[in-house]
Amino acid sequence: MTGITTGFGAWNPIAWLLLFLGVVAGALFLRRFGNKQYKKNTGQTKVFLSGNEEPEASALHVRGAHLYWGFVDGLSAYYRRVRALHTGLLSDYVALFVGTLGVVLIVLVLSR
Amino acid sequence: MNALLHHAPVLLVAVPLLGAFAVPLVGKLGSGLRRFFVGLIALLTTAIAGYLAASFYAAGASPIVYVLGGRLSLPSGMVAPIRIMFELDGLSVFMMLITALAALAAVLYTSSFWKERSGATLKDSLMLLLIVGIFGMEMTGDLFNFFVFLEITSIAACSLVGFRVWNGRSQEAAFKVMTLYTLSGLFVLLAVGLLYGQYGGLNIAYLATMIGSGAALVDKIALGLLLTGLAMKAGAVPMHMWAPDAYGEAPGAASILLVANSQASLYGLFRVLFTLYGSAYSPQSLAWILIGLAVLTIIVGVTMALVQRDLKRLIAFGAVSQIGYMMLAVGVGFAAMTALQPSDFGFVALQGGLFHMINDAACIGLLFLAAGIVIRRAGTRDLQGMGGIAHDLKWTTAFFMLGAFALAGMPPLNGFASKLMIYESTFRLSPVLAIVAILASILLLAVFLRAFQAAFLGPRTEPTDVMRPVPISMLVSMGLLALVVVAFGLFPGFFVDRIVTPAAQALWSGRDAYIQAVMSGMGG
Amino acid sequence: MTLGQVPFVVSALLVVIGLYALLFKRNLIKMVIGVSIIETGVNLFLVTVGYRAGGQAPIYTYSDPTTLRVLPTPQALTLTSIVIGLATTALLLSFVVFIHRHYQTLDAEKIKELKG
Amino acid sequence: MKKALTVAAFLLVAAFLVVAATTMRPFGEPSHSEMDDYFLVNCQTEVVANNVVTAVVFDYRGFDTLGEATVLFAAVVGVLALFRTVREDER
Repeated sequence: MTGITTGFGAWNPIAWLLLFLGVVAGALFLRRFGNKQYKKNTGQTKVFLSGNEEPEASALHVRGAHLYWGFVDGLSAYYRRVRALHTGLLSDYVALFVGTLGVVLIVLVLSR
Repeated sequence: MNALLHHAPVLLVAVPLLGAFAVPLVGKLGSGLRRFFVGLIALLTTAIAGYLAASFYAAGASPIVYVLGGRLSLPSGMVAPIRIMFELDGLSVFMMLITALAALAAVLYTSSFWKERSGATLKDSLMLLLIVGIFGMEMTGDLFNFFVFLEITSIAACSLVGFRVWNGRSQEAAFKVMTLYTLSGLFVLLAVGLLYGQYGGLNIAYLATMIGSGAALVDKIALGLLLTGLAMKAGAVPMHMWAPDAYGEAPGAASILLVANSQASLYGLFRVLFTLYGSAYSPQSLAWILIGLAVLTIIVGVTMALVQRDLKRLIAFGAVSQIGYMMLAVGVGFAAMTALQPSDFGFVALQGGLFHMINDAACIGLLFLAAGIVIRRAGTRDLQGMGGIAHDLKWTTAFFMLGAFALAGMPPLNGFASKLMIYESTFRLSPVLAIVAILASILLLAVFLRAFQAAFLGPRTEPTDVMRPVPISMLVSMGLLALVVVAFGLFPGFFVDRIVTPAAQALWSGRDAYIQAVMSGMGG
Repeated sequence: MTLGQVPFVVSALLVVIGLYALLFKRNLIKMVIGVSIIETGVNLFLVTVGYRAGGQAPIYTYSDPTTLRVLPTPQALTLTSIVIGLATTALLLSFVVFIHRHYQTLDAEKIKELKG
Repeated sequence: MKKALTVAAFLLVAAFLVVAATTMRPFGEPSHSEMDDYFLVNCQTEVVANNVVTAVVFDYRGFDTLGEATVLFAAVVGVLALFRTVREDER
């Protein structure tokens, strides 16, 4: 009733949730053995940046466009081509539409 | 038979239509009354849809035929139906439920008392018209009538896209989208003309009986026109360029209706492939066209989403990639169905793809609605200029995160359940396709984590009082969608058995029942 | 191809002319005209589909009730489709008005703020 | 390159449209006309209309005409929304 069986696999969210809660409980149990002897508001809880002063929080926030630049840079060849398709020109959009129609028609006419 | 139940299909179109025509009049009496009226219309529509669906499933999900303007569907001695008719099978009812959900969420969201804007009356009217068009597309059993409703959705949708007239970008988007929509509508009309010229009929069931095995060249060209036109309106790559423009520029509540509109076009595509042509003409190459478009859609959608800086365009590219998952699953199902020996993984693929449609409507809707609040709060749509919204808008943050996780397929949310079905069945057809789909899903999670990190985390930018507190109606609207996300995630079996399986059955083996319901003269 | 198919070919050519305008013209008004030409071509196609050789207009007033008549449905469809075409053209042209107001140009090549 | 591809796609689709037009049923000889013959025979008795096209538009396919009116209404509302006056503070 709650899960789905697909004939080659099964998925039961309730069972998964119970397992997840069990794992969380286990983790919390292990956490109890941790050391509580640290001193608050001293150097023990501050961020350590190779001995430099910690910058303000607003300067540390990674802005939207800067995330994953490495991934995008690695795929720059792909991105150059794909972004070149999104020209913003209506004629190009119509051309892609008509071109797709042509390809689909060729395939359909050639297949029985 | 119960009169209300009998007329429920046409009431589903008539009630929002009446609302759309009456809203400009009611708006003259005051904005509070207008909001109440529009909310009432939406609730009534949803209630009718729910009632119709409940009695439809209770009656064993056999197709309902409703003949407009008389009882004569097949006068004695006739072979062609002469009147327009609505025909609802499992798939139509399923799509109707999706639309009702999206409509209710959109109307609730827009009925807030936050700030009265100019033209709000006209916007309500246009939204109701869009809802009318989507319902009509999903229920009609007549090809020309389908075209008429397609044009209603096109015009209402584009007016909504161009609603922010002070912004040149919205006009640019509206013009481009309108041109492409009109072109796709004209291709559909041309195909309708070709089929009418061949067989002298407009009813889908009648045409399906006439298109014999080994379709003629004209039939194939009509199929190509229908397929490309509807795939364009659904937003399949490489014809998706309008989608980010439209979703990005439309007002928040309209975006979710545009998603429902795309899904209605996808429904039309499935109806053409499975019912109109179906077993009469279904070469394997057709399935591979669908799968090819789907894989392109998944990859290009998700990778383009990764590099967007505009929050709404980012979500829009995410929405494009999800259309790809639906097309992939249905393409796999089609390939399995038309193979020499049909294998049952195709049925699971169809189930997964259709289940993903309702999940996608809920998740993408949640994201668009949350993004609307975020953008008003931040005063910009550029992710670069945002940050720290989580400090003030706790519920919005939670809803956005829920939508993003569900869309990316995190267990135990609903996106995982449907994507699991898609992956497993696709793997049986071709492991490579399944791997592509899984990798794209992981990338999608990265996309939304980036959006979440940029917009919600970090220090407060400049504290303003805009959108604080968020209007209750907006929270209720998002809460409704969040409830769907969680409920469908925790109890997938319940919903798959009740509403998704009849829809998949309608595609898998329901062609004969669909044709019989009209051609046996039982209609009316 | 027989000579009799010329009306169909003409309407197909109208569609092709409209597509040409959409693909190769840069003026927005001309693109709208292209859409209108496609509409005309499709409408013409619908009307020609319903022609029966030697048929009269399907109106019974003052005419012999036994004569052959052309098919009425395509004409009805064309009426509907003409009105829809009018509505779309009106909306497209008003978008063009606003684009000109914001961009001060009608050149499609210069109206591409939305890209990528 | 882009231009060449566009021209190729355009010519391809143009060729397909013309081929579709030439392989249609012969002009003037629609072979399946049950639906239209029904209209021609019965419109005077059922709808009491001498003009068959009117009978089709307003009766047999009246729902399409309602849709057509809705399209017109939608376009009017859309154009009205475009040309409305927008307050300065909501831009």
